[in-house]
Amino acid sequence: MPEIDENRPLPLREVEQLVELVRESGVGEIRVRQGETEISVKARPEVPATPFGNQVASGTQVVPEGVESEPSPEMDGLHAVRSPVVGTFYRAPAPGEDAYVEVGDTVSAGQPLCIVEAMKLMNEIVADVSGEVVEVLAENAGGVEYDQPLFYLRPDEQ
Amino acid sequence: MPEIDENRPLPLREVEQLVELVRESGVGEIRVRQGETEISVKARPEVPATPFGNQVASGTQVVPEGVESEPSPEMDGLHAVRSPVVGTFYRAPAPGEDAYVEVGDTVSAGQPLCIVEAMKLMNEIVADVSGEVVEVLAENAGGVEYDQPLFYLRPDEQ
Amino acid sequence: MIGKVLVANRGEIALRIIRACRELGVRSVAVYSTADRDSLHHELADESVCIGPPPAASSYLNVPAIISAAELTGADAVHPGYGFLAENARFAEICERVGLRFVGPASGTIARMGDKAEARGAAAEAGVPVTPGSEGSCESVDEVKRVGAEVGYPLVIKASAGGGGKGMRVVETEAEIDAAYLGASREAGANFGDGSVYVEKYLERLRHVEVQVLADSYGETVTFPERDCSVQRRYQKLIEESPAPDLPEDVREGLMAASAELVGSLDYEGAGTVEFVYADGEFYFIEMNTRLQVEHPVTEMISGVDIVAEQLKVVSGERLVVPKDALSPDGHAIEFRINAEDPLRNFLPQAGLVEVYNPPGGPGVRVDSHLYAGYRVPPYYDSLLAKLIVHARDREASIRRGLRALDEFAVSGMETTLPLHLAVLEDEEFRRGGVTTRFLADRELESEGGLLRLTRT
Amino acid sequence: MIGKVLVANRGEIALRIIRACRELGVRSVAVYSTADRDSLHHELADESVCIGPPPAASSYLNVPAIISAAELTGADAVHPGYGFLAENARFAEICERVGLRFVGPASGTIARMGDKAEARGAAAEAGVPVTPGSEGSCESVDEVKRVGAEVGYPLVIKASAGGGGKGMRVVETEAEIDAAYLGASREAGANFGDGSVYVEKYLERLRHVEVQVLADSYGETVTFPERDCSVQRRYQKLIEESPAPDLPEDVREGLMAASAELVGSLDYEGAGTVEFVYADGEFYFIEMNTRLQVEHPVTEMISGVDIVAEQLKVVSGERLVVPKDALSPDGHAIEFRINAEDPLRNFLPQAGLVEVYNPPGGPGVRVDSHLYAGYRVPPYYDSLLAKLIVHARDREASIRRGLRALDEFAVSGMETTLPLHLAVLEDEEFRRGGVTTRFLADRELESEGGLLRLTRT
Repeated sequence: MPEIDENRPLPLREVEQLVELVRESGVGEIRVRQGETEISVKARPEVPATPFGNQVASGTQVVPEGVESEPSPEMDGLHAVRSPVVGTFYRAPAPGEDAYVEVGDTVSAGQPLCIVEAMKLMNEIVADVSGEVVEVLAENAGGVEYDQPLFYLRPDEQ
Repeated sequence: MPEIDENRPLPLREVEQLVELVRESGVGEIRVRQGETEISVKARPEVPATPFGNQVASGTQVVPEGVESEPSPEMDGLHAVRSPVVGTFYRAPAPGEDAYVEVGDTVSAGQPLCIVEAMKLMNEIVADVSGEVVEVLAENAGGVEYDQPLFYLRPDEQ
Repeated sequence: MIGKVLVANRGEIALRIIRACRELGVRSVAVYSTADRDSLHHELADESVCIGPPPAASSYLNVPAIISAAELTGADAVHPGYGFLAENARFAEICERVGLRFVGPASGTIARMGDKAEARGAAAEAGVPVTPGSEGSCESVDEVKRVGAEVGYPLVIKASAGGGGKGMRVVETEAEIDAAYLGASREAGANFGDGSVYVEKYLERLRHVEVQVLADSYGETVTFPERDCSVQRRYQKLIEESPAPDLPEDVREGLMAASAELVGSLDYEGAGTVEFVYADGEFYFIEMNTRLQVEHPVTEMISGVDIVAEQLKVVSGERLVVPKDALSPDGHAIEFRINAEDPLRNFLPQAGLVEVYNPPGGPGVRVDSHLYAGYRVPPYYDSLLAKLIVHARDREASIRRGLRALDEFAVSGMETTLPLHLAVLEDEEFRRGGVTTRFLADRELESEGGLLRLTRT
Repeated sequence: MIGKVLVANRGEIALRIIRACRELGVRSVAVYSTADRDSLHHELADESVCIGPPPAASSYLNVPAIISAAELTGADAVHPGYGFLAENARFAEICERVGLRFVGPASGTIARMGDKAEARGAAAEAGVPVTPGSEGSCESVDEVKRVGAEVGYPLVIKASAGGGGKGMRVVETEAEIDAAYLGASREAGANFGDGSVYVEKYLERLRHVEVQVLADSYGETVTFPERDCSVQRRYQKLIEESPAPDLPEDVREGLMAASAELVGSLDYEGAGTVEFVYADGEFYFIEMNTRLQVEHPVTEMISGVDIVAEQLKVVSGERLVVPKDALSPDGHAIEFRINAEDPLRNFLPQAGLVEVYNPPGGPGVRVDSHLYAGYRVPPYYDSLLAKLIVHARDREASIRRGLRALDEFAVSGMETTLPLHLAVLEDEEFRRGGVTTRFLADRELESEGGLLRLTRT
């Protein structure tokens, strides 16, 4: 094996050129190898993700109470606490009482964050990590669906 | 392992030429390897080029008389003489006479190669370049469609 | 039964004919231009022949190439579809001469009904009401003025060989006649190679109604319940339905009887359509199309009769067998022409790659289309991408089914008339039924939150 | 009319219900599992709620989640489709309790007809012929032997709570009863949580025929012309048609009358199907499905009645309005279930990316499917990808239309039962009509030049 300069920068210019070529030409894939350098650029498979309906305004996808179904994914190291059931989201144990948590609070794993009521059953949702409450994503007394993010927590550094 | 000039730029010109060739020829993939250089260009997986029918055998695509509709593209510098009309292909001016040309003959531009008869009209097809007759692609007295290659010529060096 | 049919067309109608052939066990031959190498008609036919380069004049209108293809493949018959060579009497005559059965009436009938002035004469002779106007064509400005004095203004001057609004002028007063006559005659000459014109009283608020007919070679003729094709843009039909909404029963019977009379007088064979205008309780013959029409599925849906299959049976010399109950409408059907046109940019034709194609399904929905995801719409031919036909118990239910199906119809990669159709179905006057051919001209298209909406101007 | 319907299902049937809602102006709510985020039912409904992770037990069978979703979205009614919760009496009861209208009969009726032994009793009481066998369930081996002595062998032991061939044993002689009784009872217990079984005479060469019924809350019941669903594989229907080929008129009338009698005796509401076996000129009740069936479109095609729309009207308290002529078959219809299964590898279920999807179009073709190009078939649910239904003037024409449409049907990315259907349509015995439920079991599938072919074994 020859010695390779691991510190050599990636050939990004060439990659860009190949990307351009793939896009402009309409071909499906280009691979180039020269010595230790290998670049492969593939066109995106044409298949449409969710191409349907909604030429008529009535066909909008509504999650109950207009809560967003797919918020931006966990990033910046935030952790989402998601609803394990379909139901109504309550921030406090009972009407008139204080919310379990507020933005800025520090919570520990296992601490209750809210209730999701489903068929008269009160499901206490607990924090699955310790950390700071960064955002409350659902509306009090609003509907939430399965897997819907309810809170963003910033986990404690381990 | 030979020594490699890691600084040699990627062969983008050649890539471009191959891309062009893939697009024009309609082939699915071209791979070229030479020493340490390897280039592969794939056509975009046609959201199906021709995805249809033919679950039943009857749906075969038949060009009259079973002549191939899309023979391999011009390559190796060969030049295809194509039929400008739909009709019946005759290699000779009249039954019993000699064929206009045979494989191996040298023809000059403008020289008759065959007749394609359509609606009792005899269309003389002439060579559009000078060169050697390399292959006769259609069958005598068989049907040919528009644009069907009839002969491969190897053009004279200019 | 004939054994092999050459389909001298492309697009959805070629597919329609190939499907009918398959179901009858008749072999089909597709012809295609080099622009249509990836087309479904080429794929689904039993055999296919490339007949020329993209321009229609060199391929789908290329008579020698098509006749040669028929001879090479041993076809017994040629089905011309609509458009291209479908009403070309010379082509029909050549087919007759070379022993190919032409799916349609005799070339003489095509020629006779192709001359609009002569067709008016034939209708009048058969006792069918024609719009007041000239008898045959008008040879001079004076003749036009004489007709004007007789039937009153406004008048419309039309090309005898015409169609599609070409060589046509509306005149409001006698003073306008000189210029209009000259203009119409010149335009007719330029478009059809025949400058002769005729004159009719111009009816402003009218509906376009028409009667599908089928006739066999034994003199049997059937006439189907009328279609209403009043939703048009520049003389191009966009939506067709059957039966015509809100049409008095005696008018319906009158239309069917008049059509039977005319067709009976012609020694007709095959499918055809007798077109009328209807205004103020009266109907008048305007022309006859001696071929299959784009909107034939509307009639198929309410009658259960496969019109293309019947055409093939008739050309094979079989007798028509149409059950009596097929001749009174079963429910209501509406057809929407989905064109590759941008409704917001003056219906600019679109071409290019169809990225997504997912037609609607479910009950009462029929789609006739040559599209598939990955197909490239070539820029050379007409803009019809698909026909959506819905069928339900009554007009109200058909409209709701139409809305549902249009909404589901997924086509991406180019603009289409899908949103226009949704807008028409939301229009109150259309929903009431019985709109005139001015329906679209009287409205403006507005874009509102991604949807289109029609507003009366 | 109800205002909003929650559709407690997925796939093509969810789409079917959503389409009916749209056409009636009723809002629809889809529920979906996380495996169905890209599904069409989720896309096309007016609203949608994610109800759980992929396994059906946690999503489409998750009663609390579905009831919560209905409450959150303010739905008035729940349509269960078929499968999942469609015949779950407890679910229907919960709906009743929380004030949601369940699209189907009362929970008590579901429970009663869900017990196959009890259903036999109800049929016998209504004067409907049942297969000779036990009255109610058999509590012991001795009871089975007593029935055997009475009606003769072979016998079949079936699970009272059963379906789909589970908990079922055929016994040829008395000696086999002990083992079979134990096995059936254990299997029934394991599959349905209820080990009780009943016994019937085993009919070997039989056809499966069934009658679609619709009943409103005012006591009006209509019965439609019978469907024949004899082409089955391991008790799973593959092809259904209506009317049943070659069935004597008096048998047809008997089936419809018996079904009306049974349904009349039940205080029934909504859609249901009474299933019979037919052998040697006699028919016997086997069970009643108290729900919409997969094959309902076959009846829709020959009657023009939108059964799902009628279900929604009935649950809204409207009266059934079915025209008399809908009750005699208009032409012939056949349904093909296109499953994601590999016919050449023992019908191994397939999952994954649908690369190409282009359903057939043209006259007399209906497709009910949730597929689109780019859709991923999840591995968690049943394998039905699409239903192709063809309709034509008679059975012969339907078969030819079926061949044409199956041939055009383009699905790539996985193996499907499309080629199997083509093979069945080419089978001479099937073409003659009236095959028994052993049709497929008696044949071998062979691959020949890319096509499949059935050969009698």
